[in-house]
Amino acid sequence: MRPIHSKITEIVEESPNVRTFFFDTQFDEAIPGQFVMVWVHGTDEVPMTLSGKNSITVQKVGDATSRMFELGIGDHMGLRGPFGRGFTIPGNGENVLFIAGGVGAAPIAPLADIVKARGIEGRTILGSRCCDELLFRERFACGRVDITTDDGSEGRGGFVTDQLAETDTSDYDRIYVCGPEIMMYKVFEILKARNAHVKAEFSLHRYFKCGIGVCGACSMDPDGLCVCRDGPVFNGGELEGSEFGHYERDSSGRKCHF
Amino acid sequence: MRPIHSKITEIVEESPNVRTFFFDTQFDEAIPGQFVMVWVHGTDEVPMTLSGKNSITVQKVGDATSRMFELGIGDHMGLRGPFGRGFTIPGNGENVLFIAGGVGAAPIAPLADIVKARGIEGRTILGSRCCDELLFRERFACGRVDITTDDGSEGRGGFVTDQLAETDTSDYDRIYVCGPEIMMYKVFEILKARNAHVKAEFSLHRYFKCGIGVCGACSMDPDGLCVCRDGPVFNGGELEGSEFGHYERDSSGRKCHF
Amino acid sequence: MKVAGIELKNPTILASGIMGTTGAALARMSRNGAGAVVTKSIGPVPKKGHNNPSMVELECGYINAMGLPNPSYSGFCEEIGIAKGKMDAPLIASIFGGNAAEFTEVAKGLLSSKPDCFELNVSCPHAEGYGASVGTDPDLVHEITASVVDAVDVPVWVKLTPNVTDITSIGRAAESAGASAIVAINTVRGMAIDIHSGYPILGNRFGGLSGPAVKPVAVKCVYDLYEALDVPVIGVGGITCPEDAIEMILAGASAVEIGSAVHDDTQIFVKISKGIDTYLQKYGYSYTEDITGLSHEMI
Amino acid sequence: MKVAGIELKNPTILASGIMGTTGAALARMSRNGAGAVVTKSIGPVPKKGHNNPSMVELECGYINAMGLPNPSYSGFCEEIGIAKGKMDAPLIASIFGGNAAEFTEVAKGLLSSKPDCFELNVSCPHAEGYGASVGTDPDLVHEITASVVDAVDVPVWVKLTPNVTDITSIGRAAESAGASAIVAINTVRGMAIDIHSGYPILGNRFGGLSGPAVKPVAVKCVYDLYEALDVPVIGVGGITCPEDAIEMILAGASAVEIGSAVHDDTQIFVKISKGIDTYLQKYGYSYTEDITGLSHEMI
Ligand SMILES: Cc1cc2nc3c(=O)[nH]c(=O)nc-3n(C[C@H](O)[C@H](O)[C@H](O)COP(=O)(O)OP(=O)(O)OC[C@H]3O[C@@H](n4cnc5c(N)ncnc54)[C@H](O)[C@@H]3O)c2cc1C
Ligand SMILES: Cc1cc2nc3c(=O)[nH]c(=O)nc-3n(C[C@H](O)[C@H](O)[C@H](O)COP(=O)(O)OP(=O)(O)OC[C@H]3O[C@@H](n4cnc5c(N)ncnc54)[C@H](O)[C@@H]3O)c2cc1C
Ligand SMILES: Cc1cc2nc3c(=O)[nH]c(=O)nc-3n(C[C@H](O)[C@H](O)[C@H](O)COP(=O)(O)O)c2cc1C
Ligand SMILES: Cc1cc2nc3c(=O)[nH]c(=O)nc-3n(C[C@H](O)[C@H](O)[C@H](O)COP(=O)(O)O)c2cc1C
Ligand code: FES
Ligand code: FES
Repeated sequence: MRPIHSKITEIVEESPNVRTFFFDTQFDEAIPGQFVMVWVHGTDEVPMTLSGKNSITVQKVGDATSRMFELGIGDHMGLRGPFGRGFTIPGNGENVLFIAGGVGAAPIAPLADIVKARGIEGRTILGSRCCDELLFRERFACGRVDITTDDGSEGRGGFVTDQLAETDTSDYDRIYVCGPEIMMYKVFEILKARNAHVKAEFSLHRYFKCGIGVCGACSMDPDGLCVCRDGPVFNGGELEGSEFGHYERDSSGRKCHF
Repeated sequence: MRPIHSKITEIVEESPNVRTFFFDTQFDEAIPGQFVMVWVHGTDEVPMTLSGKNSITVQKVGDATSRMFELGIGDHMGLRGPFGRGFTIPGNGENVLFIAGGVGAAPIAPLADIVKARGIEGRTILGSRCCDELLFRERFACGRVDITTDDGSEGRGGFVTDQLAETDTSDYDRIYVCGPEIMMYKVFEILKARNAHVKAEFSLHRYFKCGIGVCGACSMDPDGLCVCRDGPVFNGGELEGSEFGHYERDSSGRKCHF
Repeated sequence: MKVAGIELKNPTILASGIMGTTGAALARMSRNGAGAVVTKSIGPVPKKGHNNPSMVELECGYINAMGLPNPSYSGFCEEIGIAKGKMDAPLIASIFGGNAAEFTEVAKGLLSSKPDCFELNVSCPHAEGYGASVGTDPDLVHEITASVVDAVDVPVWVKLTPNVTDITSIGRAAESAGASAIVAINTVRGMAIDIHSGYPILGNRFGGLSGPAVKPVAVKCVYDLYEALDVPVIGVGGITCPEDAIEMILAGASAVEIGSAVHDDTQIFVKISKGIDTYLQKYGYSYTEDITGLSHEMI
Repeated sequence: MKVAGIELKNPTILASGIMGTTGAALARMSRNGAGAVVTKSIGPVPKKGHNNPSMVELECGYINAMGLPNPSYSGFCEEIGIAKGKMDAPLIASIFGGNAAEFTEVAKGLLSSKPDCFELNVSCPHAEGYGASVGTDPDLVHEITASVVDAVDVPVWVKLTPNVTDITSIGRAAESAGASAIVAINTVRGMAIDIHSGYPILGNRFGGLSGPAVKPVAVKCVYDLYEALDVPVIGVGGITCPEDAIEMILAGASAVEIGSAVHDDTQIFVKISKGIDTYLQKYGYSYTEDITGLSHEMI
């Protein structure tokens, strides 16, 4: 598919460095965890999770994201997608635990919306660096929310992993995780020690070029799975013994260790 | 579409110069009067009416048709189609008249099959040069058949037009005509004089290249209609004032008068 | 709209070799909304063309090798006269020859029928000694173009083949010889084989690809020619809908020619020219020329 | 089957630039049935490639301009080692450079990782100074090929661009310089423009067309090269099913490479090699080589 020319219909400033852009293009079939390639004309095209059927939630980090922050309502971006494998939608009787750090709340929030709409109980551990950056806390209204901030400005001071260490995960049928890779890997290790990683799903990031599973830029060791196509969501079992938590590759294909 | 590689499953010698080839490829959706482009590998591709869902009936006249006559059961030709506009299928209460000359019986016979299967009454005037060349007489079993032969070897001596001149066409709702263009044009003139040409349909021949309405090789004056696409079947009304009966074009596009 | 010396009724033009064998067919395409029509390519002597199959629809386009069938200029003058009598859209006579003298002979031979413009076919990829056989050599293209420009008093367009290492060098040769416009592209060299019989499908064994498959190739050629030349570029290749035409215009086309798409819809010209108007209105432009080459400015 | 100096497990080969960035990905494609795998093209220094969009699916194919991203030969040796450790299919190292010296430097730099063969990319249509910039000049292609052939002790294949006036002259240059096989084709120069924003879609503005749209072009190139050369031809371009592969083989290919079709099906290699076997059986042949170039005999 060619990029769909999409008009920005609304912009929500979530925090100084994070904005949600709503579009006149709606991806009704999208599954939480799936992403779109977002073309910022004249700059770059970058992957972004759908934080809703017609929205992306963007942290300003570099060229493309900074250019996005210069756009206003009525401006356009090109959207291709939805691509990739999303999260497994929980069954009606299942207990779920959400673990989200920073802008990692973006792919988890639409899952929380579903869980809430279905009346299932879903517990959340939501972390960020400081209270300003707690993303989508109001969308995790499907159950208890434990907040952690690195600087202690709200909730528990520390990391989501500190909270997780004290949480009994045996109650949960499914655990959904997204955040910086270091955080996700620590979560993975805790769960693994409890043999609970196989009921957890992690949404990964790698450098994407094609975004459609052809070029191989995003393939992971040792199985050569593509994050853009076979992921970005992987079951914890699939990640065992992989590069996850250890290294990724830059746009030239060189390894960069975390 | 690419030509469908089709195996000859049966060959019926209709007369010394006419054979029917049956194939393992069946054109179930074909309407009587529609044609296929028949590719004789290494020789040429030529248009042939479907004389049945999986058959063509070929008169040997030149390169491609002679090559076909060298082929046997188990040999292959390539078939593309069905193409073009076929005859209007008569309604159940309608009286029909078939006028066929020589190998022109090929497109008419499948119509007679339909008429017979429906139990409608259909009258036929079937002509040829001599009794050996009367094609498909047994398929016109849906009503009275008047036979004419140029040499008088069977039926009435003379042309189908002689028979037609004595036939009251006002009884018929639809008249279907196929044969050499000179014959069809004479039929057209007789019917026109009776103002009956508008209930007649004629299946025309022109030199085809593409067979799919693009190249223009088969376009007719003065409206630029393509015999391969807008025809080969035309209503008598559409042919009024046209080149029909006067000239056709050769493969270089030059006019050849009849 | 005035483009490259002639007054088009709209920016959609019937491409050469499609419904262009008779005056009646050309007039029909004009009735169907073509802003101008190009004739089948006409040469010095009558030609029957290659054996069939001469055109086959493939998975994402068409392949053809007609072999430039034509009744020669003397046989075709009458058809141009008929077409001109039946329509008011301009008629562009496509011509071919093996060298400058033949091209000029054909052009002069058709002059009496008063075509509004000539299009020089130096680009047919499957006619030995004609078309691309001459059109891959910038010097020959220069000589042919200059000779025809000299011999006629109407604009001369030159139609190029994409089957060259550098299309802009051929375009420059034609421009410097006095071409009023460059038309790009003719078909892309290609071939299809029937795997069951083992035979190449076309009577000529290979031919030229047209239709959707070649649009990205055409867009790139038009883009490059627009950048390299001062004369207008006419875009052709794979246009089947208004969006395709607009893409070609944004790449640099002043008008577009439409060929294979006539297969799916003989009313394609009306649809596309209306679609272009709708686009212009939606984005607040007045004329096609306002968006010609616009993609070059988007950086 | 032995083709051009290497022992393929079957006639389907992973094409360069597809899933070829890591040893793990190459080994995965081998598990998925590839008879051999070609690496992403590797150059003398690390390269990030062009900005995104770098690959987009179009109406009947794909357009890409990756810009030859690669970690350089020193960064890539490890990946070749990993791939070779995980699979027994042969590994073909695709390499590029701006001139003979660079090509040779890269080839030598990779030798320690023991690739089974080199494929010289003189054909990428969208990397300034590399690929087709060198591959359109027969003399340069000769020099580069000869230099690499001289420096290595494994077969050297040369991959050509279709974006030239005469691909056979380039093929002959490579053959006479000692190439063990010619691979054809790399992508066809093309471009797509987003009509709403007016921007060319690729970050590099233009790129190369692959997938179904280019198959007829590839078949024709393979057909011509088969006729012109004595060394085997490897066919690539638009193969998505067994029928496509067979068409390419009948045109003259000794084996085929498959690129874009991995998008629709990562198991494509098994499917196609099984399909070729079924065809051979059906028509009473024993080996792929029995049908290589067969269409040339059908007259
Ligand atoms: C599946 C997936 C989903 C994502 N979802 C979100 C999201 O919902 N919200 C969000 O803010 N961010 C998300 N990201 C990260 C986002 O893609 C990067 O932040 C963005 O690409 C940065 O672009 P830039 O031009 O501003 O930065 P640059 O200046 O180009 O680079 C900064 C960093 O951004 C990353 N990056 C740049 N280009 C790419 C690329 N093509 N592919 C992957 N990473 C890249 C690299 O790590 C790079 O070091 C997601 C990434 C992936 C892979
Ligand atoms: C719509 C249509 C349906 C037809 N149906 C039948 C049929 O059912 N049975 C039958 O015997 N014949 C049919 N014909 C006529 C048949 O196509 C020609 O007899 C055949 O093409 C002769 O080919 P050849 O190579 O043997 O002859 P050639 O030696 O090539 O030429 C002999 C004559 O055949 C005609 N012819 C040759 N090539 C073509 C072509 N490509 N298109 C049209 N005419 C051509 C020309 O009039 C030519 O003068 C049909 C023609 C058309 C247009
Ligand atoms: C059946 C057919 C015949 C053609 N004949 C000619 C011709 O005589 N002269 C010419 O310049 N181009 C000829 N062409 C090329 C077209 O004019 C056009 O350049 C090409 O088909 C690409 O456009 P399209 O994709 O819209 O068909 C022919 C194309 C086809 C399909
Ligand atoms: C995303 C992508 C990247 C490519 N990278 C390379 C490359 O690095 N080196 C190369 O020789 N060819 C490269 N190619 C060209 C392919 O190897 C192949 O020649 C072309 O895509 C045609 O085959 P296909 O239609 O099967 O994809 C690339 C193609 C694509 C689609
Ligand atoms: S980004 Fe190309 S395969 Fe994932
Ligand atoms: S044969 Fe080409 S239009 Fe009829």
